[in-house]
Amino acid sequence: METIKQIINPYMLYGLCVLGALGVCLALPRRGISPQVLGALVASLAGGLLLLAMGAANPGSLPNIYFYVFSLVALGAALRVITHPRPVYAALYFVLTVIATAGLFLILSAEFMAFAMIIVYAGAILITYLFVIMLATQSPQEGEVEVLTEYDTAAREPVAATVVGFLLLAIMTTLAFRGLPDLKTPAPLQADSLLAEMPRKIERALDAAGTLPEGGKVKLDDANRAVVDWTTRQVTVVAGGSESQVAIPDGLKASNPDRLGFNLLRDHPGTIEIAGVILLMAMLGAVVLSRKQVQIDEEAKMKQANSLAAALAKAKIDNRTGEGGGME
Amino acid sequence: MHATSILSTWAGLLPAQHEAAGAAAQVAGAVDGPAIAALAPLLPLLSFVLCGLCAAFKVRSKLPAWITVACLAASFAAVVATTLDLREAGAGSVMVTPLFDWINYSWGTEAGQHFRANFAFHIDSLTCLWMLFVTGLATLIALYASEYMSHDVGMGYCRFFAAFSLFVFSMACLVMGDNLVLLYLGWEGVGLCSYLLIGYFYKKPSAVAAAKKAFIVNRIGDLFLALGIMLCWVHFGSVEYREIFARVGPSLELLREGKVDQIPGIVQLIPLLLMVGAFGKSAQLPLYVWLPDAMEGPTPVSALIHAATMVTAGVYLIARTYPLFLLSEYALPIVGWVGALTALLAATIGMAQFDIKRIMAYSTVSQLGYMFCGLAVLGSVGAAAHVFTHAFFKAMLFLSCGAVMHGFAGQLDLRKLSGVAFMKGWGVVGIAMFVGCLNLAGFPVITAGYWSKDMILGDAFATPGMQAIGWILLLTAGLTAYYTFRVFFRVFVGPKHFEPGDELHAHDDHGHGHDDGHGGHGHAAGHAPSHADFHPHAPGWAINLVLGILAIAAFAAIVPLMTGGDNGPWLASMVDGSSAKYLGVAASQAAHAAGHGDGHAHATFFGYDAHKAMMVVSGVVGFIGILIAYLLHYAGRTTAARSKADSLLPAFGPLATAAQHKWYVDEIYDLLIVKPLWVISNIFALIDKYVVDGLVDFLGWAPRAIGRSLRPSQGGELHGYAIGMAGGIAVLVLIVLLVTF
Amino acid sequence: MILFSLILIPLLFAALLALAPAAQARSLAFLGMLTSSAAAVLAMLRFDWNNGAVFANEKTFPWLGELGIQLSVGADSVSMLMIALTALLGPICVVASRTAVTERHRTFFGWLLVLQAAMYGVFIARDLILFYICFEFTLVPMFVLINVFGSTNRKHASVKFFLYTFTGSVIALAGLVYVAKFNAELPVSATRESLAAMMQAGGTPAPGPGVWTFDIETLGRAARRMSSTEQAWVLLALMVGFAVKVPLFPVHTWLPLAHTEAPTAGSVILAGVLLKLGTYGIFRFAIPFVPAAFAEYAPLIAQLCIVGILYGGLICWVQTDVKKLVAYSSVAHLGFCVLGLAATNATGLSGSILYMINHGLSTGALFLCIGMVYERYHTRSMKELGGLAAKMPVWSTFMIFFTMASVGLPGLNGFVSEFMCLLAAFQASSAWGSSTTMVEGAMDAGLWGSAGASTVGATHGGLGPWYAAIAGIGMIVAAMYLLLMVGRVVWGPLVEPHGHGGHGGHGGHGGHGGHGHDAHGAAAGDHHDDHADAHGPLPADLTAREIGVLAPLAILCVVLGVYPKPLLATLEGPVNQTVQLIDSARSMGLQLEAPAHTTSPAQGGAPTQGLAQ
Amino acid sequence: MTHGTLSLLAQTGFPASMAQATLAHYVVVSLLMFVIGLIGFLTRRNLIIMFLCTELMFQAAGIALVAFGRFHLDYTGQTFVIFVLTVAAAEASMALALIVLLFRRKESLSAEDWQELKG
Repeated sequence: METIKQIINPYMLYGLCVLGALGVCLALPRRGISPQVLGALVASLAGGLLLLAMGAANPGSLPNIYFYVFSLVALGAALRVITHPRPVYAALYFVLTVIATAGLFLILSAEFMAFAMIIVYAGAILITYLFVIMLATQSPQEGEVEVLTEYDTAAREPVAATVVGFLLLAIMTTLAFRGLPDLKTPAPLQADSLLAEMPRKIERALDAAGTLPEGGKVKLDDANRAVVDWTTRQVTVVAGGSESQVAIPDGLKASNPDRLGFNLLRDHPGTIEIAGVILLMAMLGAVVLSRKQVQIDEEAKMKQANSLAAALAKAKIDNRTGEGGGME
Repeated sequence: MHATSILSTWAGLLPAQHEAAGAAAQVAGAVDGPAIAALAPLLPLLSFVLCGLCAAFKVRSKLPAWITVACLAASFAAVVATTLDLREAGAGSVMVTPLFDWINYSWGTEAGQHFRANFAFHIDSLTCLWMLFVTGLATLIALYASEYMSHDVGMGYCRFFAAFSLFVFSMACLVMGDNLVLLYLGWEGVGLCSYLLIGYFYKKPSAVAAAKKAFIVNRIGDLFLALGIMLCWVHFGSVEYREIFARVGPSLELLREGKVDQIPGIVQLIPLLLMVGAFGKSAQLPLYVWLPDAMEGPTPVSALIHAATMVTAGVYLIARTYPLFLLSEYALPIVGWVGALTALLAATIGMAQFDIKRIMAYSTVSQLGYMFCGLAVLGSVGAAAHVFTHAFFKAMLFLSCGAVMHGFAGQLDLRKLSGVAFMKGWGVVGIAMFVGCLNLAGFPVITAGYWSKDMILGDAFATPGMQAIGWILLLTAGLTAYYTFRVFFRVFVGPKHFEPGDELHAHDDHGHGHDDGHGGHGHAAGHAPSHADFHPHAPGWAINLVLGILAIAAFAAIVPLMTGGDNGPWLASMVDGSSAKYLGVAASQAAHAAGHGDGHAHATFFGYDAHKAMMVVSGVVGFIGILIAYLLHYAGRTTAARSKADSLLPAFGPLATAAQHKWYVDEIYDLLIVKPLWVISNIFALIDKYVVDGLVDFLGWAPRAIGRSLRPSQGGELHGYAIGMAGGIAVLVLIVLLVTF
Repeated sequence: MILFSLILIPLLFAALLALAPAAQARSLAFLGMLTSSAAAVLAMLRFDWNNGAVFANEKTFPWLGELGIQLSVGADSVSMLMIALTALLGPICVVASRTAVTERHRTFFGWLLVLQAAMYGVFIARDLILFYICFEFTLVPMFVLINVFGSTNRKHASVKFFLYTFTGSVIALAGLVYVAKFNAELPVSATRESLAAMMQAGGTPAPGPGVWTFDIETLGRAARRMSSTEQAWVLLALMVGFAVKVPLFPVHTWLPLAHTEAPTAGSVILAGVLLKLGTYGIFRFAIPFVPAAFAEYAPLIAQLCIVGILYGGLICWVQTDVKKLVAYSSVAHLGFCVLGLAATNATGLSGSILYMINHGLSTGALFLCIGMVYERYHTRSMKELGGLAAKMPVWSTFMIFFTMASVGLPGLNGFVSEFMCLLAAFQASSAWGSSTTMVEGAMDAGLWGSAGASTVGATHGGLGPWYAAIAGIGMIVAAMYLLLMVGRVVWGPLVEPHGHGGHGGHGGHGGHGGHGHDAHGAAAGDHHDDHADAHGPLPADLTAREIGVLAPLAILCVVLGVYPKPLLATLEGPVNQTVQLIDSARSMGLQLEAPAHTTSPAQGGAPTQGLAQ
Repeated sequence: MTHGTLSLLAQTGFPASMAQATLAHYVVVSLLMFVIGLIGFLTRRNLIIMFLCTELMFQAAGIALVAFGRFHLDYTGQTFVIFVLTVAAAEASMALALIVLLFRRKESLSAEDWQELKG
């Protein structure tokens, strides 16, 4: 309990969990009158209070204001995803969630991930979802009021699910908060050593800064790394056989995609392979599954069976062979 | 050897007989009885078997009756022969005729480690006395029944006589058995026969119910009797009379020395238990309720079983185990009070009844009460004498009633019959009835009933502490005289008048009876037209003969009562020569001494000698009773149904109604015992079904229910799995949380 | 070998039956039953009845040597009597089922034969495992008989019967195996060692302490050396198994159901023999194995019996189903039987064994009678049946006769055993003795008025007169319910189920032509052709075959009621032996327990404290 | 979005450190989103929405991964988000194909209509 208290009063945490549970429970769609708006408000209130209450004891270490904006938008949109009776809207709200999450990623200095998220998720996956939703939902006929399907309008066992969910939340937050203060803050990076891995980038920067001698190239060592003296921030440049020390421009450092790329490709090459295979298999699977052939076979079988049954029945009734039926 | 051993074991009576004889010989003082004594029970058994065969071969003649009469007569002869043998052996001698081993086993060589209850017959004068009138009366009544039951020839006839014979066999076992277990066999055997014969008209629900009631009420008594036997065995290590009486000696010594409080409690308890058995069989309070209902049976059965013989088994039991009763401080007074109260209660009920057979039944209960009182006031001779005389005159009364019933199509209501004695062919019946009534009422000097009743009354007043019983009995004597002659004056004399019964009992389920059985009578305008043809059908020769013999016998019963040899009157000598008077005089004196201290002085009746005073007083009381009956039911009677007595009835108010309804005893028993038991049984049945079995079913159901409740979670529903997974994670994480706390 | 043939012959015939055409099933089954009964009679002839305690005709084959399991048979007089009962009822059941079973003859009679073999096996087994296998294997045929040939609720009844009794038996097996394990772990005594060295022919060591064996006698000897706690647990295990089978009061509920649903032959075997497996098990195992514990807990068992007697009896009284009534009466009757065992004296044990036989005869016969009526009217409800005496005089005679035997009328078989059981309970009280040192004795002495009263007929035991007195009420209750049944079904106005009662005047018909079935047949033929078919070729009253089925039972009822002496004589041996076991255990227990009580606190206190610290 | 705002949002490179309290905020957001997704999965019956909810949970996991990576000054967290993205895409393609197939059979998107798939 002591460790949790550094972050939040546990009773407040559990109280807000209950409140949030109540809100979500109310917000879930159900038959008849469902106080969805009220529920959403309560849930947002609980979430917001939770976020505000955390670390209130030490205002200096609070995240910046955009965190609150993005996280509340993300959570509110997520709540809307699970509460909105229309799948299309749910998917669109999910897009909102993705965008807000991307905002959080930005705050976390994960710009590449933020945009990748928007592009891949919001741009690709969600569009696929929308397509499927369109495919799988009958459009209302002319002059017909669109009726929501029953399985969209009524949540299933909202209370039980909410209880289980928020129980899990309470337990997991407790568990997480108990461990968080024990985490050791890692030492700050001493030098941007990753820059040495990118001699071309240094070259381009020197070139842009005009400090690169004509025809000069950054000197590479055996491992194709730029030779940099980090204490003076000078890189050895070879120009026409002669070496010279050139200072690296101040603003130059490895960008987020740089680092990510290095991490991804240098540290996890096998995982990439596996991911590739997964994607390939998914593609094949999707192709196989959505082949029209399957359906035709099924339909054909069914038709055949029906016609056979009809033929037999016919034969039974008027004692004739059911060849005509078989031909159908 | 192997192959033959089982055969030899089962081989039969002969070797076993020797064994038993050998065993019996070991007992001190046992004299081998005459083999002919064994015929007394065996001949009725033979008759039973033959009648059974008749039934099996569907004999449609009177053959079973003749078989029965012949066998019973032969049995009577065997008893007579035995009695003569016994007289030769001398007064007070005891003989044992062993037949074969029955329940006989041992688990050691010490005393009390050998249980022996054999088929062996204990013959002493008490046995002979009882057997004489049992077999004698049975023969006569069988003869009577041969005519009485004639309308059932080919149907129930064989059944009737088979049960009749079986009854006599059982009664013989009861009386002659040489041990208490054999007595118990006879005891229940007569109960069975009573059951079968009461339920003879098995299509009548009332008869079936009465039979069942008789058996069950008797069983209550039987249980106590059985417990008494067990206690007897635990204490004495034997159930055979000879050994019991031999071992009762030390206690009798204590009694004689006045050290009553040193007599072991167990011994004192034995008579208390035996007594309840006697109350059941002899229809005493509180177990008398079966006897009046038992009148559903054919009249000969009522006469023999429910008046003359079986119901006196209780008296016999007490007389037989009299030494044991003497040992207890409480047993005899309880017997006395129960007897007296029963006598009074039954007499009051009898006064208010209209069914003449029922009146006789209550009179029987009442007279049995007399006999118990006789035993209680240390007058076992009087009790035995009353049993003896009562057997004759009560049987006769029943048979007379039966003749009336037989002749008037089942009519038993004394308001619907009048002047029967003066009708053609009914003379013998009338005379027999008159004789019986005189005896029952205790008409002075000339009737045997007077003398035997007198003995009991005398003893009651002569015994210190028993005067209260004496007064009750005296009152009862007056009531008895009244209700007896009420029947006589209403039914047998007066203006001739009769209404036939609705149906003869016996005819209700037999087609041929309907035509001639349904009679009409001029006065009975309300009846069916065919009643006009009704003629009372007068008794035939067999009935008349039997009634005649009995009428004579009822008077002749005085002879053994009053005359005899050196040891006093015959009957008294016979009783005194048996266990009923076993050390009796000394013991009673000792008991008196222990109770009061003033030795041998008899109590007196207002200063007169009680016995002599009673001769006068009881005669006067009897006269008064008869006189009242005359005034109310003969002198004042205008028609069959109406008399002055009826106008007096309202004076008694609810008392009369209550007496007419038998003081509601049946209803009270029903309410207090039967109904609660029925409710409890139903509750038990429910408990068994829902609790005991329910628990078992629950144990079987629980696993299935658990499985069933879990089944939906595996129903292929995605959410089910999901929620299970989420819940599972929650639980797992919670465990981690708690463990790492 | 003759005893082995008792198992083998019915099995052989069952196998033949399975191969034979269905039409000959009945006769083949009858032949098989007769042959096995003949073998039983032969075994009985070879038995030395004078030495009832000696196990005769013993024969042993090795079987599973490693565990010391043998095919070992033998019979003392108790076993022989039970075999006699089985041998009597087997053929009777086959004959009685002649018309009752209308289809699947091979299944019915085949399983009946298998059942017969299993029952024989139980009574002759001298090896625990053989006993247990046979004991359990009786369930399978009975299950089939009830499940396939029972009446409406048969599925439920059969499953309940099977599971209930099976559960109990499994617990009993646990107790028995514990005894075997205890025996195997005993130190091998010196003399035993030399004996164990001498291997038997099959290469297995001779049964004795220290080796795995299931020889009943060896195990009995070993079991008596167990501590009192162990004995109590083993007794509990055994009693659970056997009490369910008997059945005793709280575990009886399978019985009415199974009886009601079973076919007639099944009911007869169930009441006649199968219930006796429980009492036989108590006599053969519970008492000799753990006599001290049995004597100690006998009052408890007796109390259960008494509850069963009264409770079962009163429930009988409110039943309307005749068969259920008789079934519940079995609960009450077997209560008497076990009461005799719980008395732990010679009277009680003899009485109890007699009771097993007598109950088998009289109740079996009652079930037969009810079955005969059921065949004719297809109902067992007392509301629909009544006054059958008018129509079926012969049947009624038998019915009343067996009812009276069941009520315990003296002169018939029921009385002897019932009286002995009650007497045994009555006399079996330590309070009777002159030992005034015991508190109980002193109290009772006060009650009885005098100390030192002579009680020569008393024996040791935990019961007493009150047990007999209260159980004796059961006699009254028995009369109440059985006479109620007779009064309704046999006597009273004729009542028949719808479709039967329509023809003929109730009274007139019964009165005039009641003796012959011709009148009935004619009437039925005239008015109710369909119903004439419905109850087949059976006449109104019993056929010669049916009389032939009932007559031997009736004769035996009389013979055993009047002359039980040979049975009592031959039972003296085993019974007295068992009583000696109990008495010696009791006296040893008294000797051992007294010092144990005084010393144990001192000795046992220290280690307990040490542990606590 | 102005440059200033963007730079405010995205501190270029990794800033020196991140407070534990701040990390706690992200963890809470992630858990909340996860739980919302979970609840959605449990309560909604439309197969498509259920898949959307799984995507929500992926999102939540992504936030946590990125936040922890930031705290530890390690890019592996982001790398894993990429993999998650990959798997999500694969899953989405397969699942949606299946949903389309199922919808063709029963004209319904209700998860409860497919109980027989339990086998």
